[in-house]
Amino acid sequence: MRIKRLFGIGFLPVFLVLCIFLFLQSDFCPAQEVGEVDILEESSTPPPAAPTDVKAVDTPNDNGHSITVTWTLSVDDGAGLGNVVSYEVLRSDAPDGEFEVRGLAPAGEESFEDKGAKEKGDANYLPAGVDFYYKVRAKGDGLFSDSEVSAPAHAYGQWYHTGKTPVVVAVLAFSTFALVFITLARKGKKLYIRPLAGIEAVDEAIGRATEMGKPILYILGLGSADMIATIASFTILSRVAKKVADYQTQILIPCNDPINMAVAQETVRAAYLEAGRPDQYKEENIYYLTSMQFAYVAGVNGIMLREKPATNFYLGKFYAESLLLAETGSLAGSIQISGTDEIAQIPFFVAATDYTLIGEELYAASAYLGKEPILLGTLKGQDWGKAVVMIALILGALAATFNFQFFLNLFRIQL
Amino acid sequence: MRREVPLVLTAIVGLTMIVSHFIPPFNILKDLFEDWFFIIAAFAIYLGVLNLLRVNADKLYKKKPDAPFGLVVILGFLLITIPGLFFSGGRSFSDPGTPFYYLYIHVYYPLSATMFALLAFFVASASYRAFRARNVEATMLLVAAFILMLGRVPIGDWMTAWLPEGYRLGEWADWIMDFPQTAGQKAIMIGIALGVVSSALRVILGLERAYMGGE
Amino acid sequence: MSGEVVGVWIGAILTLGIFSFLYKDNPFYKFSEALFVGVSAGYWFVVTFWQYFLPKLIDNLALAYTVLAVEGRIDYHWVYILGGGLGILMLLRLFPSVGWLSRWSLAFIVGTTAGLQFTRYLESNGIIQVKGTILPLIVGGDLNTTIGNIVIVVGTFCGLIYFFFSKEHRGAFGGAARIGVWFLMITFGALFGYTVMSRMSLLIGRMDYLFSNWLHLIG
Amino acid sequence: MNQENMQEEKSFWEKLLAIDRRIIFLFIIVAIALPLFFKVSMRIPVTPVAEGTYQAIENLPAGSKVLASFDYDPGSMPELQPMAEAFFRHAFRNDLKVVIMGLWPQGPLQANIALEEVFQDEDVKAKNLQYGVDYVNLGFTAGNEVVIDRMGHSFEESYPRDGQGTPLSEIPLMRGVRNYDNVDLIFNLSAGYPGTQEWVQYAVDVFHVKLAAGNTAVQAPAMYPYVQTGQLSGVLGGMKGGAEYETLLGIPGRAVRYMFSQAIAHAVICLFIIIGNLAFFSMRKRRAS
Repeated sequence: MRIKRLFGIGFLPVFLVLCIFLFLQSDFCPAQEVGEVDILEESSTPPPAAPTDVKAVDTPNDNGHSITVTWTLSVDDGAGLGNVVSYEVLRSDAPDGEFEVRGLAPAGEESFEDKGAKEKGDANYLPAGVDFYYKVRAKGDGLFSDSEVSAPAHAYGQWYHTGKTPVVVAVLAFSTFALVFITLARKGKKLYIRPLAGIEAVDEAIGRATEMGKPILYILGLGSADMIATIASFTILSRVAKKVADYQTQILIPCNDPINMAVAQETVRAAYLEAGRPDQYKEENIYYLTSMQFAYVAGVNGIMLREKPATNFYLGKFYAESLLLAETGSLAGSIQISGTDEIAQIPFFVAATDYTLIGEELYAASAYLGKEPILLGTLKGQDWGKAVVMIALILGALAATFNFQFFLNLFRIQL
Repeated sequence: MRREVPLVLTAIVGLTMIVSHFIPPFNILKDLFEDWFFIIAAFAIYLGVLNLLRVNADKLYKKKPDAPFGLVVILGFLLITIPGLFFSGGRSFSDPGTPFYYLYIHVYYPLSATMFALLAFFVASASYRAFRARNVEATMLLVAAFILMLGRVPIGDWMTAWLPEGYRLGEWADWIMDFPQTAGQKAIMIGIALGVVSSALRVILGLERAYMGGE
Repeated sequence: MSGEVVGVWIGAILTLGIFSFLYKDNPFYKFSEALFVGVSAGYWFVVTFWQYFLPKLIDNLALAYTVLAVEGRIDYHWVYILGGGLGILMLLRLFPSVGWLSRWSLAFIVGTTAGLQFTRYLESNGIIQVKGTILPLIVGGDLNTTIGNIVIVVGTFCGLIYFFFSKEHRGAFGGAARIGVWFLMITFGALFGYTVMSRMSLLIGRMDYLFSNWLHLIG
Repeated sequence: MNQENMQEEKSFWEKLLAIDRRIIFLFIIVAIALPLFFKVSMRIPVTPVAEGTYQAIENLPAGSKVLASFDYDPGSMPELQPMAEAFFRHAFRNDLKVVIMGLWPQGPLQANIALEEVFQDEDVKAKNLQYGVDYVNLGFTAGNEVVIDRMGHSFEESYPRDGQGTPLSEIPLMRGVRNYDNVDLIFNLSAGYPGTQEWVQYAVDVFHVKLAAGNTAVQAPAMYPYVQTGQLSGVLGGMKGGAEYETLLGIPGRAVRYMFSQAIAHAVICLFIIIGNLAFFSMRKRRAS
């Protein structure tokens, strides 16, 4: 404890000085705009004809700060002289003002999105609500010609993204399912839940560790708290930790991410408290190893061979390290329960561990282990969601076979 | 304060993020929150590093049997951080030619690539242990793996050279990847989407709150 | 000996250290492992500092300060102070008496993730996948695609049945779930076999490093 | 007697099932390491997409200039380095001039590593190639696809000097090379972004230059559509693509050797699976009877 505090107090001022020093040393400079020089050459061949019908409008479904420019191709693009190489889009705040190049579109393109930054002070700032004028330059072989200047246009933000309606409908539908079944569960309606082998094995696995007097190893995966699989793993950890506290076994959690370490510490502490054994909680068993994938594996493999845990849990986000961990664990003779939503890694867990929670089962696990009716209600909601998807699947296949375009359009999402 | 503030904060931030998907002006918050996330992570790394150094310093201090290796961890850490922070040209620290780059190429990279390469051995031992035609399900897994393994190297095509073109092992492998594999993958993906939605909802509604700790 | 040659020797020795793990745990592996953990933690620390801490926090605040000093107005970038504040709350974990404040930062992170992934998964893993499964069951004149499309639609349908939690797998429903499991098993087998190739490539790459770059046994 | 025999046999299968995994590891090491020492030229079926890349280079007349962009890092070495070596062998054999560059910081270094290897060849040595005349390494420039676009106007804008600091105007090979109009082919080795896709979109589509590529196995299938439309002459996919290239070239090198290891290793794994299952079934049969 003393070492920890010493580190903490001594560290902060050192850290601040370090930051200031490093900042001064670093070459801070805002992004530089790179100008482009066009080489004009005297030539006997005529320049490509200018594009026509240049229009500028606000880009729909955004938060402002973007204008879309469209034009009709130059007659020399692909046909005529055929010497158009690209189009340059230029912008000015006055029709007769100075035009600056905003971007480039290859020949054959008929539109360009002039995307600006939304922060004042940024070199690329494009204010909303200010009128701009555009022209389009057809370029080829060092020669160019400009279109007429467009009518003014300004960018403005929209309050609803029209392309996302299917997502809104889905969000509302699934939230409703979940809420309805949570309410029903609160009222005491009994819900049937089919048994899952991986979940049933949890108690047995913890019991085995107690009998053998060996610790349990819990791996949260390679994800950080920015992944739902990791958060799902935290919720499972809280159930597992409570059982571990009940059985009075030790749980080891080497973490690959300091935030995961902090959350895991909070979770396990709370679980021990809930089990009525806060004195048994050992924070030093939940520690940071390293954030780099294979170094983390090397470290965990070492722990497995030296501590010989009775049971290993691998729940969360896993990548190529899945099999390295699972095979070493089986070498060390541990019972292993795994689960991930990373599809490419599920096969390795299926092959090398004793029980595997496949995809959605990982997300259902904490509800299964908690056995609280409210959480089970959300599972029932999930099933209703699946039923809707399956109906859509069948109807969709029929619609596609008989070419009912209307149905297909229901799923159109604009990104 | 200890329990309520975090729960309310989770709910507000979560709902804001959901809504920002449909309301373009909220995008600015999405970007901002993602930046904050990185900032928090950048601070958290100090927690992690201190924890690592403390655990290993403890090994030395208490003269545990693996104390020398604790020292190696600490020295390894200093070996790369000191040049990386002070002697590798500031922000261009990872450019070829800097000491940081040298350590990356000659220490970090070989270790990492070798650890990754151990997979080849474990793929073999896992196949031997697990690929048994115990029942129909296991047999299907086995057969699919077999076809893909042989179909991706020239052996597969030699073995089936007597078949007409278009029906050789390589083509079977492609067919399995294109159709049944796609179907299985889609089913898992859709299931995951529903699982994520339901888990996220439980977190935002505060039904799962264990990770917030006790009093 | 040039730096490059020394580097190859270091790399080769560490490579052997990791490989020795295949025989059994030994001091040589322990050394390589400890060095690896230390160096990689340091690597990540340095990268985080230069690529996240500095650009995301300090640069933004410096920009805000520059605007204030030069133009005398309060800039949007000052909001990054809040992000920095949440970061500092994390560091309070070092002091047990105020450590609970770090839960605010954790709550912020968990909330952001839950909200962001909610819509992201629903859109890209849900709706877009369903849309991709909407395939014509009969394609005139193309037997291969016809069979393939039927396989995809039936496989996805049965696979989803397997994932039902609140219904017993019995009767016709159980039969469909069983077919679903078959599809999942074929998927797993195929993905396993598919990956074997790239895993072997990695080992070949390492072996070649040892034999050519280090020992020069292979020309 | 009979009973004793049975017991012995039983224990054989049992032993086989519980085989120490170190024995399996040993087999894998041998299966991979041994073939590396043999110069076996395995017959490798060549796919049309790989042939496209080979033909694009093969069809260039002697003295043509090829711009080679190395867009990968050491992580993709096992897959892309054999292609790099085969490319240089091919180019020097056909007396092509090579301009090396990189959109990834480590790319041009990978090119140098490959060159060192290729210069060991007797045939290449005999040509007495000179830096600045037969090949040049421009180095790395930051800016991703913007670099590609700017080079369409002028190489000098993105690369005022080569990797060694010599101004381009003083390099004999670069005399008369202003932009893509003055090179005959772009060859790109890519492991992600920026890479082949960017070269197609910003160089081929805009400046109508010819492009051939080699990619990692993961990325290659995504490039097939470009080959189909002709925007890309061909693409080599992963280690197998490298082996195909070497086969076409008639100089079996690393990739063919690698492929031999790969095939043997796959066969060994399959053999182990078969043995495991034989043991499993004979055990079960015995138990049933």
